[in-house]
Amino acid sequence: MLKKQIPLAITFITGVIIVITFFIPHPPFGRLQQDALTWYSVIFGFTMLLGVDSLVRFHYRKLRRREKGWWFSIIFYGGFLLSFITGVVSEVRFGDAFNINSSFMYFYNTILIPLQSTMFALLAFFIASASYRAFRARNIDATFLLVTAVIVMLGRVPVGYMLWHKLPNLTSWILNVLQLGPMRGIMIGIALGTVAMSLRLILGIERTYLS
Amino acid sequence: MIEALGIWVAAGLTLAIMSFLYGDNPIYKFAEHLYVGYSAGYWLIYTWHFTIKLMVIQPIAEKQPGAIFLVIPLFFGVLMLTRWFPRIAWISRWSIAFTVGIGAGLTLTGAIHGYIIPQVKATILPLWTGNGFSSFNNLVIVIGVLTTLIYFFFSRPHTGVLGKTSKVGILFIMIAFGASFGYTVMARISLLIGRLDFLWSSILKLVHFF
Amino acid sequence: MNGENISFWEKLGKIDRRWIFLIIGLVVFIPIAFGLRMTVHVSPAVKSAYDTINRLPEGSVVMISIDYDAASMPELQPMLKAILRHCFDKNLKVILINFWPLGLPIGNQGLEEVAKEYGKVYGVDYMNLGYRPGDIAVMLRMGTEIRSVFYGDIKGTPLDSLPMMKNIHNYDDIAVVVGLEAGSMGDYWVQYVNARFKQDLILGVTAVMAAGVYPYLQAGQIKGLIGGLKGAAEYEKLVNHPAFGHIGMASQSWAHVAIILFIILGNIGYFMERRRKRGL
Amino acid sequence: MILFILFSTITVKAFDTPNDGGGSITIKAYNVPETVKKALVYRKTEGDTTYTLAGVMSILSYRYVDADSTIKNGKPYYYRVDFYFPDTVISVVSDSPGIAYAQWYDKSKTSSLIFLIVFSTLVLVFIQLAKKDPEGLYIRKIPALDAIDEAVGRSTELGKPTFFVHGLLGITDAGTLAALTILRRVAKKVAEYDTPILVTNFDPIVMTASQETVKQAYTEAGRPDAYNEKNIIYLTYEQFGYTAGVDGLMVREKPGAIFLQGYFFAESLILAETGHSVGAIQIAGTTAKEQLPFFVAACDYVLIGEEMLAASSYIGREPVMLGSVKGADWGKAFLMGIIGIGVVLGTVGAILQSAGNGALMNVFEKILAFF
Repeated sequence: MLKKQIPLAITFITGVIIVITFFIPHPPFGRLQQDALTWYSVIFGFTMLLGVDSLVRFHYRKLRRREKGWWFSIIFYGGFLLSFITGVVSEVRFGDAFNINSSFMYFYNTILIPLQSTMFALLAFFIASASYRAFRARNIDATFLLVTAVIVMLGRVPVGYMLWHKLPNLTSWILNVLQLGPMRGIMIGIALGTVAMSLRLILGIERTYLS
Repeated sequence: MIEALGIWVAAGLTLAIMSFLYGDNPIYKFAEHLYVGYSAGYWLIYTWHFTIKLMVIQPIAEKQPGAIFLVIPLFFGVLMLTRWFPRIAWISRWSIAFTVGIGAGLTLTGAIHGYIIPQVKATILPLWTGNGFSSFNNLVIVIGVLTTLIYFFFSRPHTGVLGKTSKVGILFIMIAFGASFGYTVMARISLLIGRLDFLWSSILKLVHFF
Repeated sequence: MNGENISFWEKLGKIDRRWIFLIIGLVVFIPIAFGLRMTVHVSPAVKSAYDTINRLPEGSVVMISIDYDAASMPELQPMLKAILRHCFDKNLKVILINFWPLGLPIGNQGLEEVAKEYGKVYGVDYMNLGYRPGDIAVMLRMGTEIRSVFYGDIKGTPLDSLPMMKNIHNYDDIAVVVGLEAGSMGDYWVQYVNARFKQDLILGVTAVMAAGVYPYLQAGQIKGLIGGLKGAAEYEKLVNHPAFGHIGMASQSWAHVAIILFIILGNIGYFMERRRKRGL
Repeated sequence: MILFILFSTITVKAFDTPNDGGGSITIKAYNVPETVKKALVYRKTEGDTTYTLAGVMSILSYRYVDADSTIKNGKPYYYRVDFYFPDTVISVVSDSPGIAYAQWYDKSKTSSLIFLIVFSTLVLVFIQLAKKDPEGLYIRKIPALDAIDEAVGRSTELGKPTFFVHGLLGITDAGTLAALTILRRVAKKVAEYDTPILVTNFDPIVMTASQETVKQAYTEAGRPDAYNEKNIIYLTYEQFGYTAGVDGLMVREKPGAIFLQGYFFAESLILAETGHSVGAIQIAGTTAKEQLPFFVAACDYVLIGEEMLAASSYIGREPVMLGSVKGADWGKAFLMGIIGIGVVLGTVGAILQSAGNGALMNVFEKILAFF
């Protein structure tokens, strides 16, 4: 059937071509993997319109139905139009909205940077509350987690050195040796799982969004 | 004046986001909606400039070699937009299938060549290096990798020897998580230091301004 | 559950997390507001970075690469400022270059701020090349001629109309490159520019990246390594201008101690509760 | 005279750069004295009377890869390298011209090809075996996946919505695809219990795939009419903007169950802590190894790395899928075997070498170099 078989065929053909050309440096195949990434970005560019459309409608609905907190949707539109309009104007004026003198970049600096950095900085608080709540020696697994975290935390600041001058050395041994094995094991596992999953997708066994 | 206004806005937004720590409130809601709205518009412009303009329009306008192949993503990109028309929306699955195909192909080769081969190679370590301590370290690394991999065995019950080794594996995993957690604390605190310093110096500047 | 049986410790175990937020906020904020400082011990990796720049004769050119954006600013901006102070103090010439387009305004702001402190003149003592896409390709092409990639500076002024750029063409004319890194550009500086052009290199990186970059220092591929806020504080100490890094280290240490105390208190509460439950 | 002999031992070879798509010639110098300060490479081809500067040769590896855009395949190029000594400059010409070709097979990727063949064969063989004999298949318990039904159920009892929060990578990431499989299971349960769901997306392509997935799940549950595309929303393609938006939705809608699935970055902990504060059961899953510790600390259940990628087989329990998991396990055993043999070989080699016999160590190093 058109609705199911064609997508499966497209995934199969695309996947197989990309895998095979990985081993062929001869043009035009050698660049195919890079080109495929560009193609992906282009499709992404188009889909961005669908995404923004969904978001704009989400807030439009809230406004129209006067849902609770509807007037915040006006703020949403204000922010959206501010970046969109200054972006278009700067793109026309400088030929590049990302020119350092553009109004687009001015608002990037005054609005986006503080919002971004503050949101990121909230992590300092959450990392504290999470350690307080979760780092309890409930069982042997949790104790290992807790003890390693505390050692590494102390070993990275001057206070740790004052407590025990070998603590920084122990910390670097944990980081360079002890945790290396499991991290590598997790990574190899993920890579193997990825390969198996990609094979299932290419072969059409895994078809979450199709059938 | 413009500069002072900029500082006011930036400091105000910083406080607005921080107010979330106390709980949801109208000031946070304001900042959140502004953030989502502004950044959605920002990324639209970003995509236009760096993807559509630099990756599509420019190569075609300059008649770069291979620009003709851009027809392929343009075709699938337009098909994606069929989602706006419910009756033919199913065609957009072709585009999804195409991106999934690209993804599967790239991750398959990438995972093997970029992860599995180099990581396995790095784990093949001699357990005798002529130095007791570094020999011991190599042993710890090899055991860590193998027991962790055992933990990720799915098709057999974790009983007997398999069960015991996978228990060792999970302990190694917990150590790795603890180390990673503790290691990240420093960087996260640095971020807060940066933000509070900005806030404090803005306040000082504004006090000075008046 | 009987309310009277809940001891002080157990209440502590279930404390509203906003108290934790408040304490972390205060512990970080107080050193900043009162300018409290922590004594900083200079590590060999940072000393070596400092010495590399300190040995340069007056008029030498230092290129600083801004490879970060707002997210890593708290860690890398203090490094930028400390290094700029060192360069201007020694009358070295500075060229700024960017490989992260969004780091452009951040780097420029730091440069102008410190240049003003020392009364330096744009185009004579320092300049900013701006950003060109192409990463590795840009790095490699600068090996033959900077003008083959950068036709003008950040404002579009032709390079030849800036007095200091007259005799600067490629890496041969640059004494040291300092890469301030939040991502993979540092690896490229080492693998391409150091390996191919034997360019002297110093890297300043975020705390999370420091362990990964350390092997370059051991292998002699970089002359010095400044890691995280702590590294910035050490550099500040060396240039005798204790600033943000020093204050930051006090906040940092206190915050770590506070978090560890929380963990200990949480565990005491947990064990008290368990003991009571067993007792019942 | 002695100096001349010393310098004349420098030789320069130009040859086609191996394993590439053509248009590139490698120039390598041998027996270069350490006193060389700088080495410049010059190029000349048929019809040129003089050499032109091609680039600077690394004086660590004494190698230069000339990939100038003017180089054509099959045409001879002559090279001269000028070696700068503290007091003099010595020019050496390559003994034969270099000719660039494009190769049809990249030999440096042979180890990857072998592994790809072994692994695919194992997976395919076990899929076939599973089709023939679906009885003997087993998959170990993954508590986080068992908890899905419980979480959606509890959310329904409390009369609260269920949230599904996608990670930050696109559909080219295996973790995102695994998240879609989990979403399908969650959506099916939600449809059965007739409880509200909200799916937030960072990536618009993932949004379209999520819409298709949820639609399919509702159809499967026999309630296609209840599907509403508006519940699967895109927020913004800005890391912390997305975080701020999702946090806001969490504190206002107060979901009873939250699924954080996909590839996350630093925002992982902000999301998980906010989710915890509204009292939701949280089931996280990610292949981002740096973020796993935070999910482990803040969530009720976590799918660790590969567990997430096995989710589709675990949930579906179809023989074909379980067969592929078994095949992948054998692939894992194969790798562990290689590591084991390699380690033994290296250890014995190292011990023999310290006893004066380096033959085995040579074999070991050759094997490593092949990888």
